[in-house]
Amino acid sequence: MAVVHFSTDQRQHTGVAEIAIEAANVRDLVRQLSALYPSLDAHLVETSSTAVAIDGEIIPDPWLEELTDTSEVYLVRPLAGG
Amino acid sequence: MRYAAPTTIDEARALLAGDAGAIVFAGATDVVPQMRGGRPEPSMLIDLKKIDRLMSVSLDGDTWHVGAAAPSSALTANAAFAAEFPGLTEAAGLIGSDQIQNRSSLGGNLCNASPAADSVPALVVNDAIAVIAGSDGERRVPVADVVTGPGQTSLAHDEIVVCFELARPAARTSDAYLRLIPRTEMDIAVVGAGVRITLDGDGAVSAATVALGAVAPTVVRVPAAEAALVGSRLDDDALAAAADAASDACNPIDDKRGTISYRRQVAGVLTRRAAGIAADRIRTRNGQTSNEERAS
Amino acid sequence: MSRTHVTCEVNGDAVDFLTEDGESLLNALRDELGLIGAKEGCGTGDCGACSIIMNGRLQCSCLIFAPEADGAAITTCEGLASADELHPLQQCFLEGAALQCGICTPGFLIAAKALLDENPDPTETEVRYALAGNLCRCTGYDKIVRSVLEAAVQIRTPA
Amino acid sequence: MSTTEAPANTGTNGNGSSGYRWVGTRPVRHDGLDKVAGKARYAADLNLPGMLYGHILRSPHPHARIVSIDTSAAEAMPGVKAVVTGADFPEAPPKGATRNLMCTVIARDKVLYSGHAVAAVAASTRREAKAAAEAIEVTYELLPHVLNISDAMADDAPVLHDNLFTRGVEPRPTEPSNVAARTVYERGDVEQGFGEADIVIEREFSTQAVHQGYIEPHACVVDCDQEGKAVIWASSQGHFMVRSSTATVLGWDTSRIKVIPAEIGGGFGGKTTIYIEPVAALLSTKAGRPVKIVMSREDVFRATGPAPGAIIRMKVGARNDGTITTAKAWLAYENGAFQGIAAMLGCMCVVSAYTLDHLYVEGFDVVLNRPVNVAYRAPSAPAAAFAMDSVVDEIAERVGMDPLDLRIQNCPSQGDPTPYGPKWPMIGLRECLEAIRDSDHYQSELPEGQGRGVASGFWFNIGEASSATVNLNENGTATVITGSPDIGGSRASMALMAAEELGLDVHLIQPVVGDTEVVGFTDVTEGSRATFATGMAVVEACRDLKEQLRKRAAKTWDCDVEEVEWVDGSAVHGPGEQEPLTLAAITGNAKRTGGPLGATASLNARGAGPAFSVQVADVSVDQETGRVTVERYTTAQDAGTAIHPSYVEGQMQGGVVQGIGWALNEEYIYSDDGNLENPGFLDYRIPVASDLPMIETVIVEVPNPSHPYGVRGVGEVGIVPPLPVMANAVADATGVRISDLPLSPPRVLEALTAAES
Repeated sequence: MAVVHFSTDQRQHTGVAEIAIEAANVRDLVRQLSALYPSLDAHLVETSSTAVAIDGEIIPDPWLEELTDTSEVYLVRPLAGG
Repeated sequence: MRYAAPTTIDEARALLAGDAGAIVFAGATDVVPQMRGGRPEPSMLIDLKKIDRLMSVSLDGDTWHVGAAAPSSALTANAAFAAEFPGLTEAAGLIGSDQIQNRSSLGGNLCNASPAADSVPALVVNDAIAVIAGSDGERRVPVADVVTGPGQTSLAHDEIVVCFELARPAARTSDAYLRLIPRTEMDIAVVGAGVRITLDGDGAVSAATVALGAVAPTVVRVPAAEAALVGSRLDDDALAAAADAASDACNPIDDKRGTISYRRQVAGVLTRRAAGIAADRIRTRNGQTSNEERAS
Repeated sequence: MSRTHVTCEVNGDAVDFLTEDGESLLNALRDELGLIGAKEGCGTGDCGACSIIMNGRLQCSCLIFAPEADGAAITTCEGLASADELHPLQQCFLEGAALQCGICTPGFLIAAKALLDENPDPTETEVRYALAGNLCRCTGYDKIVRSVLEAAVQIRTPA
Repeated sequence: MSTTEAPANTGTNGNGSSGYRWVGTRPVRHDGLDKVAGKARYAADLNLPGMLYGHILRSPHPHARIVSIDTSAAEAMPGVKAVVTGADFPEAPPKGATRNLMCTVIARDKVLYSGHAVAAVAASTRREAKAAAEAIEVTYELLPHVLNISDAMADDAPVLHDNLFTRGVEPRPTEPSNVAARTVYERGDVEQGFGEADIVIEREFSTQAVHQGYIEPHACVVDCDQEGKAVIWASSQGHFMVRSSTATVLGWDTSRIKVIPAEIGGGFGGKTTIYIEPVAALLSTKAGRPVKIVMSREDVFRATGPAPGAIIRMKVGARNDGTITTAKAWLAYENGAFQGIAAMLGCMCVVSAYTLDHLYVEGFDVVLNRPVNVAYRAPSAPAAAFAMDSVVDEIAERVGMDPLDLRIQNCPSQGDPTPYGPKWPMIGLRECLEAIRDSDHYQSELPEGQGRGVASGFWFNIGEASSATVNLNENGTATVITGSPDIGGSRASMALMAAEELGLDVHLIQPVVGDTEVVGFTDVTEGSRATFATGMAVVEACRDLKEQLRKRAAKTWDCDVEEVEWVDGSAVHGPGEQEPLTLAAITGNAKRTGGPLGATASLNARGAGPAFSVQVADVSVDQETGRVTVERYTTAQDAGTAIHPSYVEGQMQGGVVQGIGWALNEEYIYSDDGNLENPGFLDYRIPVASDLPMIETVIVEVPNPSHPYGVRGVGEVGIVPPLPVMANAVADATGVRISDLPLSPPRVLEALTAAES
């Protein structure tokens, strides 16, 4: 199962630091998280945390990004660079 | 806005007299940035570079005449002039890039009346005289008396600085000019210090002039520093006293380029260093002379 | 604003144009003559991107009023190459990767030409000071300085 | 070129060991000739028949309500064809990124910084446009303003946006403030960590806002027709970004807009957004004529950029053996007039070059009455590195270790956790540290009277979306069309990768930057992504083409495609019964085997691969005036694989020199009344040629496994280490540690004087 790690402010909505979830892709994962933590969605929108870091890589548009049993997931803001 | 390029001083003066909104220029290295920065557009731009006398650099007897509109590069390229006024030549050669030095002039540097003008302290220590053409003919004014405040001069609207007169330096005399800028080039002086020294046959200072730029509304001549140097052999105590006197003579402001305390401190440092350079130049020159004498 | 008819020589060609009196030579070159090599980076003589050689002297064309050019001989970046051969500076800039965005390149080439015309064998320090009036924000100047030094060698010792 | 006495650039660029034929070579760039001949067309170089000149009127006040704008006098002036104000633009949403963009392009009810665009005029000449713009009468109701972080965070500070409530704070604030967001990253227990540490060092640092300083001011020409179509010629870091942003600001459908990329005269992040295109588009629509807007240098400084200033408090704990265990950081970054993510990025970067057991990083994004931040090369990382690597140097001093050895001892590698959570992929930090340690520079004795400083720097790098089309021409040449503007030699990189794939001479490949209607969507060039991501699209298209070429050869030979291999630019018959067919032979025969050959690839590039750089400098300091001179400088950077080593070195050197400028002399100086006092290159002091030595480079190549050639972006990270490198070198030279940038002569002398007394 993929493990989702929550940041300090996200924990205020999840109550836990991490959770293991069986999900095929990020869309599926986010759907399950929304069901588990109803206030998390609004928080993610509010903080523009629309990107996901999977196994160390920050992916700006991760909707269909596949997850594996060993995936390590963080919900983050997309980056900007120069 | 009209452009005019008179070929005589009288013609230029007549144009000026006939148009209260007219200005004269040589390199326009200050005029153009000021116009972009919001300075009201003049009604006429009078280009002085077509007037031969304003463009020439010549030695007439014991007096050098430096045309007010001659570009800085005309000085730096003039080996005879540079040998006699290395400090003034350096000052002219510090004004901006090569591109700027091919346009900037001593007359423009003076009449722009910036407290930070590099060539003004160097002109002042050499007792330069500004020759000014006006309605009553020409008058001769010490350079130090031309600028009355930031952006202000004692010139009437229809007066034009024609040239600078510089007496050839006495024996065993040299000058130096140093400035502090954050970069190596392209900046406006945070502090500038000009020094001219005369050494007697024994190596003691028989005459000295010291002038500072960018530390007061106008160039500052520092008699106390001069007094500290005269009679000395430029020993550490004398140099330190001159430096302190220079620092004390400052009346600077805090601005984007430097602070009051920084300007004071560095004015002393540069005065001391410039005095040392001027003295070294005399010693080296005399050393070279004697070497040449030996060779011949 | 008054307009002046200016006749001059640019890159060896006799040209003439009509200009507003307060217009910069830079704008006249670009807009009236279509010579876009000289660029405006600042308009105040601080960046050198508009460098030209007028009557043998390296200058910022943004500081020159266009009527001043009457009777003058002007070289711009466009005048460096011949029909079939680049100037050694241009060739060395290409081979030495001395340009990234390229906006400052025409100004650097002109300033470097002015230097080498006067001093065919400059030291690195002399090159750096001669080019201090030209700003480049991309390269850190390293490859520009190297390329000018290499061009100096090539000009001194033609193949 | 080995004619100079300056140290040569060394590197490990891959040509020899990699086995590549083209990748790693240094051909003359394809767009080079136009650029040295003065023929390359930047946006300001374009003139169209009937074109008007636009001029934008800007606020002289840092914070004011716009009471009224009277354009009647301006409209009546000679040559004036159109006037626009904020009222001519669609209403902006109440908050969010779209509002920020719309209100940056033109102010609505309030101006939020001196230089904020208020109105614009199009007229027949520049002079007429400027005169008319100045004749627009704007009535302002002045509001109190804030210019620095401390003032903006104060309880009684004037508030810029009455609907801005700090996020990241629970419970959510009920009063608006200038603190847009709070970001926290934590791991372990810092109090425990400090308790167990042998050494704890706590310092506060500050850096000033700086500008990207590209030499080309923003420029565009926009031609709108009567059917509502707009063609925009713009100098930008991404013309698809210009299209979408212009459409957003104007409320237009993107299909109305075509953007043609002009050459770009430097960006460094500063041209990843727009300022003038929608204004020109509206003026052009009103006037029915093309409109050109070129910013003045003064406007560039007053109204674009900058990179933010920051205040950073660091507390770091270490053991006597040099192991850094714990860090607590408090970071506040200027955001400019609208909220951004500067502090968040700073939080992610601040301790990235170190492994730590205990970590608490807290960041604050602060709005104030300055122009809104735009990215500048590795945004936020330089200030963060300045703080951390200054403290790390002090730790090395305290424990008596070589500063590079200490960094090597504490450096993360693959699998270690990043400060923001996820684990590091394969990274080349250790290799960069070792490269500097082993460099001729670091091994050389430090000249008398000088100081030496080292530091490391991190930046993420970004992938994003790219497209490429590769067409094979009938004569056996190829055209490579991408959507990434060529800022610093990327055309050459694209051509080199295509040459390698196809086995074609790089000079037979014509790289083209296509407009928004000829190539697929491509994200803005940021995050060091062009050679990585767009290069990946080029490679993918070329691989598609190679398949097609094999099939054509099979058709020609009437054999099974499995029997055909592509070797060195030719189809080779595996069983050996046929003479190889060159690419030119196949394309020349293409109509008979199925038609022209071309391929397109569009992708989301994954695996950009973090970038690290380690640098060393020797400096001398004039103890009486505080002037710092850089005597020698060497930079090592992990490029993954250097496609065109000369332009990799160029990115490294350029980044270093920008960082040196930031460290030594560059800064925004505001007057108390909120106006920028140094909006020009005279007093905004970017380094000049005579300020610098050669910048020696060591290209480290730890191939990025996510890219077909191992490319890692090289554009940004070079700017990160110079800030701490300079501070550490000055400290070594003088014995005095300065924690506020820039290290300008007055500041250095003040610190030296204070240390003496």
